[in-house]
Amino acid sequence: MDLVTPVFWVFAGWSVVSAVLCITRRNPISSALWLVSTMFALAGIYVLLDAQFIAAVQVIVYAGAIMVLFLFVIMLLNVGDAPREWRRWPVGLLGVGLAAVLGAQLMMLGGYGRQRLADEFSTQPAPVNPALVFPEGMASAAAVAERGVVGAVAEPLFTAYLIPFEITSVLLLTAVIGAVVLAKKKL
Amino acid sequence: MTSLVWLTILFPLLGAVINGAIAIRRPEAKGLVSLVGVGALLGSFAVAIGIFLEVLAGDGTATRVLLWQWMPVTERLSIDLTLQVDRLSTVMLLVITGVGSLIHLFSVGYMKSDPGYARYFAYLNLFVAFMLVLVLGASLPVSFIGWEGVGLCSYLLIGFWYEVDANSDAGKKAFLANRIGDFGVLMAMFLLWWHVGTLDYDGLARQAPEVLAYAGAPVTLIALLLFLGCTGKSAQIPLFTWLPDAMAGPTPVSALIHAATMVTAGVFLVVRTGVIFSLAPVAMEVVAITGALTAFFAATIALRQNDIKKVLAYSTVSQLGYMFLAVGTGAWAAGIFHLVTHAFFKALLFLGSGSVIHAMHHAQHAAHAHGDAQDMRLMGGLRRAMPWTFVLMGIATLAIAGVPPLAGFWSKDEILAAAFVRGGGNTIYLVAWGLGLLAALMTAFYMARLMAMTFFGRFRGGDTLEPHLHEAPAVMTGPLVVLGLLSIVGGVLNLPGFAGGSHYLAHWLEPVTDATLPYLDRLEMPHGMTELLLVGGAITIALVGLALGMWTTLRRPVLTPAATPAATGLARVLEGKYFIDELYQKVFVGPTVWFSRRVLWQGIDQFLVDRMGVGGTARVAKGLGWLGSRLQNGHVALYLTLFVAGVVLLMRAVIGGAP
Amino acid sequence: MLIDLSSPGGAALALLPEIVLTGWALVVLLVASWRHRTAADSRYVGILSIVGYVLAVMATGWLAWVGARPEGLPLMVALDGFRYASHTLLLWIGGAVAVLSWRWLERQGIIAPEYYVLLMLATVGMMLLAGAADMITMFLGLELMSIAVYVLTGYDRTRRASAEAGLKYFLIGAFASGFLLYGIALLYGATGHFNLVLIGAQLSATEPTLMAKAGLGLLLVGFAFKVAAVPFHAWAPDVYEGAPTPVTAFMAAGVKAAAFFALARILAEAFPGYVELWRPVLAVLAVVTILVGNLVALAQQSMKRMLAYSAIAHAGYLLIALWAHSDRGTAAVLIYLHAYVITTIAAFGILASIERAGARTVLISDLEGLYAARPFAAMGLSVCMLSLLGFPGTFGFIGKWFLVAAPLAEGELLLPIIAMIGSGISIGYYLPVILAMTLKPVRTRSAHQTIRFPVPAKIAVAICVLAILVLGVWPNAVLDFATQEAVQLRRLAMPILTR
Amino acid sequence: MLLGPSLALSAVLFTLGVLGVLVRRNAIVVFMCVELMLNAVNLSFVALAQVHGLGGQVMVIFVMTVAAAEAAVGLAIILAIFRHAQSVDLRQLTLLKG
Repeated sequence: MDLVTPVFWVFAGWSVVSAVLCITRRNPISSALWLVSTMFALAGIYVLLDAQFIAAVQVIVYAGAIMVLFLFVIMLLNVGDAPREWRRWPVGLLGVGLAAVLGAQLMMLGGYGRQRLADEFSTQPAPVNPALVFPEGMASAAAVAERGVVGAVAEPLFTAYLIPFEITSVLLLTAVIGAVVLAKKKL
Repeated sequence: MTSLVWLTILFPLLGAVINGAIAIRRPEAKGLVSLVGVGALLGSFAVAIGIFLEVLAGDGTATRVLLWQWMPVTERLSIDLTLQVDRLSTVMLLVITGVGSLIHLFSVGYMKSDPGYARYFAYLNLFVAFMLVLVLGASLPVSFIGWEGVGLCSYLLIGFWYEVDANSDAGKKAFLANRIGDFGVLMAMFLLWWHVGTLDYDGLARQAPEVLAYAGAPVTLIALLLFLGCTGKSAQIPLFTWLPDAMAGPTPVSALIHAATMVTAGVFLVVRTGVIFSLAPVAMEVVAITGALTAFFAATIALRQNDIKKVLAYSTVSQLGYMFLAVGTGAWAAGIFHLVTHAFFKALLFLGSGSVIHAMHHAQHAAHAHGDAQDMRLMGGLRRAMPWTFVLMGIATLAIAGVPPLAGFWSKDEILAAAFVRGGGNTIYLVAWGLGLLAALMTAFYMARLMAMTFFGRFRGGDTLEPHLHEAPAVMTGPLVVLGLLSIVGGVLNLPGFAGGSHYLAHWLEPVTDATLPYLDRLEMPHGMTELLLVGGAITIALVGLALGMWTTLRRPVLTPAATPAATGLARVLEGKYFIDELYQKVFVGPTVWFSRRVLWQGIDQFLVDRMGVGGTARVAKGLGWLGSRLQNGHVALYLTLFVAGVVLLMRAVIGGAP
Repeated sequence: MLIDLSSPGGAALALLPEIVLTGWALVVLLVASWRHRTAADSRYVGILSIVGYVLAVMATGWLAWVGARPEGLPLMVALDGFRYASHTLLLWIGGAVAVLSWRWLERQGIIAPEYYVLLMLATVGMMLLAGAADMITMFLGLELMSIAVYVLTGYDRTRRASAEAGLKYFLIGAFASGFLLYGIALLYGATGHFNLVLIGAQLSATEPTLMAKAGLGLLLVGFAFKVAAVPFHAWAPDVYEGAPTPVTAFMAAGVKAAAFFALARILAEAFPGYVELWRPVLAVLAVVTILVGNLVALAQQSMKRMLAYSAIAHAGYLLIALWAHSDRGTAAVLIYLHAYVITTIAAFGILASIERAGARTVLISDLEGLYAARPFAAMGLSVCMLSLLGFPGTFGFIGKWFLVAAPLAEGELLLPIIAMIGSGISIGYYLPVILAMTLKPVRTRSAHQTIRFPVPAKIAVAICVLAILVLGVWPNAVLDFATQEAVQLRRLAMPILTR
Repeated sequence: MLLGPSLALSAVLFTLGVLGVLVRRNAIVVFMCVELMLNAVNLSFVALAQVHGLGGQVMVIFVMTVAAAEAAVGLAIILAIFRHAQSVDLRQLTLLKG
């Protein structure tokens, strides 16, 4: 019996409920905590989707580090419940309507299964050797089986994606400089 | 010499740069400014004469002087900065540099006490440079540089006395009207590029007939778009309203830009692209009838103006109408002929009026009086104080009215004869001819009225002013004399057969205009009796108009603006005697003037064009802009909502089928 | 010279300009961290940073000179004339903004030399965005640029307007990159690739699929935001007004140019098979953007806001050239961006010199009588306005000409007409600026007495103004380069796509 | 495999993030909703990586890095505006308009 599907739906329900609570709670701290909850649910789904390393990083970096930063700032600013947190009705209603339409458009993607994707995929001979691009064509599960949980991601990260990897270091440096410049009390 | 044609542009350009520098650093160095400003023009004129002599000796083939590659668009189409010296551009070159030199010289006296002297000459020189680019350009885009440039200079010079807000508004209006026209020219250029694949005048003349079907929709559209540009630049219906307003600038500017050169650029362009027009008979009819209507209605408006420069402004619009009537009938040479003679006598009229205004202004200044120096109701009897000006303006008046043997007679007669001949096969041209004839009558009338109000009768500006009225200095009357001579003898350029000439200008221009012959029936000018009848009729009309104008104006005292209209019993009785006059007034002049004033001027020009058209569009646009600005209320929520609405619509367009 | 991009050495060579600039930025950061207390320190760091741009331009020039081309498929970064052309322009923008900021910052009381470091890193981001051959590199470049520019926008912390502008830009920017990222994910799903050429190959081989279409749409949203196309434009006027003026120049010129370079590359390399899908979208965006940008600009009183809306309108014109989807269109984008960028930098440079410390934003009426007091500044600004207007004889006219010619060559008439109508409306707001400067008297005696125009900024602006005029009548070098060298997007991608 | 359900869940979460951005007034909460959107996209990447290989997972790592960088800068900007306005209510930040 396949256990993955029911577990997936449990996590999916958890994440959606948490997300709804995140955007409806008036207290920013509650919102932040519900967002953390959503991230945990997503981490669970990642495990089901053969992305164990990503799941770990999601918990450690995203839910752990980034959201703590959020909580920290919320506490620092000490902004409590807003007396009227919701946008005024006309704008708010318009927002709900627009989001609903957008959601309906994006939901059409839910009709994709493995078969449909494969059907739509061109079976023409690849124009160049894929190995030149990155060692893909190897699906997540196979890669994990061959190189282990960490190695599966690390391999491409440090070979094919070396340039973007280096760019992220510059990106983080920029963010640090920017945050320091902006947040310092006195320059 | 021909290869040095770029010198004619370089001199004024350098003059503009140097004078501009002087305007910034040492605006008080007026002697130097005059030297540079006038010298640049004289230099250009000298080169122009050299070129003219060379072209005179040549066989009429065009010389193209490549300066450098400008826009190598594709292998097929490369737009170069090339100047074209042929017989047409030589004529324009001579007129612009010649009349330009005289007007520059006149300005030395006229603008002497103006604080913006150096700036004025810088603009004026720049204008000449752009004007020369316009006429010398060998392709539409090169001419377009000049086309836009003269518009800019004109706008700067109209708003030259910027202390008055109305002036800068007039400048803005001129720029706007011009830009509406420029839209037409640009569109025409792109369409030509699209259809024909070249924008060289040479290439167009050769390739356009092969590509564009005779009387087809594309060529008609292109010609009409080009003509839209011409109506903007040359102040024709419906874009004529800016020109009278443009008189806010200094008078020599009016003479140079708004009478002699820039406003004739439209006529020049039609002749230059004559092949295109000749391929589109409908467009030709539109040009002719628009010209005739403009000639007629501008003349009716001029009948009742009291501002001396406004009369001349409407008169210019009217005369430009004649030129378009000429080119619309395919009488290219006649159009250019009238352009040249008009440059002479209208420049003379404007400079003469400038001299009058100058005198009035100085007299008011000396007598510490205030008043409108341009209102003819405050003038009168000036012939005693200003004999030179009086005689010279008289010559110009006879010339514009069409009294032989002065220059204007020959050119106007040529145009009307051409329209009459075309009218034989096409009623539209006959209507145009009739309108032209009536306009000729009114031209004589309002010019006589202008002369009478200004120079005859007694002085109405007040006794304190009268002793201070003086003739202008020699530096101003000198150019007037030259222009006066040209106005008298200018007709020899293109004397018809019966007067002993041989249509010299028409033959001279043949290398340029012959390309249109296959698509345009050759105009068989009338001979013998018909010709003499036409000529006789024209002379009669001119003389009658002049006499009527003099008579109706001088018959009773001109009322100053302050004086209350006298309507006592005796006056009424006396007026009853002038039954014919009244009839004329009531039946003919009255309704026409009423129509032109109420409907055309106040209704169409001021209300429709100004308020609804130019002003209205501007206001609607501003209103929409204001609305958009209000939407920008600073709320991120609104911005984000707008954003997501955009996303939804965009996704709907891309995915399709989805909600 | 063929470069093997799959080897680390080859990648380093291909990224030489970025690496040089990043390395120099680190050097400058070190210096800035030791010397960041006085105005003199700030000036010193500013001069030092300009050296970095010069070095990076030299590196780009070297790559172009040796004719570096990828061995096989361009991985991560493109190696073609288009990239070198865009890099030169972007580096030039970065350098010019550094020059304009020099002394301006100190005058406004902003003494934090990290500014120049962020400027350099933002330039690196722009270069990566414009030169990326891969969605990942492109996304990271975009984020690098954005994050640096968020900070720069809010850099003048003493003014609330600057902080508010930073926040608005940040929130809407992060929101937009969410959409962009979603688009990348869907394209990845539809094709299995991040590489632009491979995506193009895969998409050309199949009928348009839902996932790819949705991906294209979301990607377009992300870029429409960056180029400030209506209706994704609403942030631009507020942010342009609030940001420090040199940063506004950087955004109006650099961010917009980089985004357009990237969009041109994406549409040419990844979506040639989807032309029928994105063309109408671009057409509608262009029309709406031109009309809204020009009309709302009419109602503006503040120079910065007016230029912001004018920048929106210019994005609309550029979309028309992209619509053409031809070599001529790509050349038009290059030429028009050059014209627009040079003009924008000059205009904001002059504007920055007019601003006083702590004063409100410069209104158009504040410029009255500038000609009498500061003739050269007034003439320079007039030339800029005329160039933006597309007046013949200025570089702007050449740009507009090519822009309008590109869709015309494809047989499209409506878009050029809309562009010209928009350009006609724009007289209504460019002209009053010239009018105010030249034809109106000075309002008060003290007006224009506080203008401070440092010599380097003066030189930079003078070069720009001269370039506008000279290139207006003699643009051959630029045109040749754009039409022959730089239009290599399709030429390099096509052989791979059609195989 | 669960490709379709994952993509659908991703769409739902993304929409919820958009909705949150549209209706909330607190700048920090709005930013958190943006983070929710990024998380939703990450789910898509991971789901698609099952089919296409590990590129998608690598991209998730990059997205997390970007999110971290954005968080650092964004929160610093929010701090800066709080110093001026004593509030992070977006409705009160309308100094720039027109």
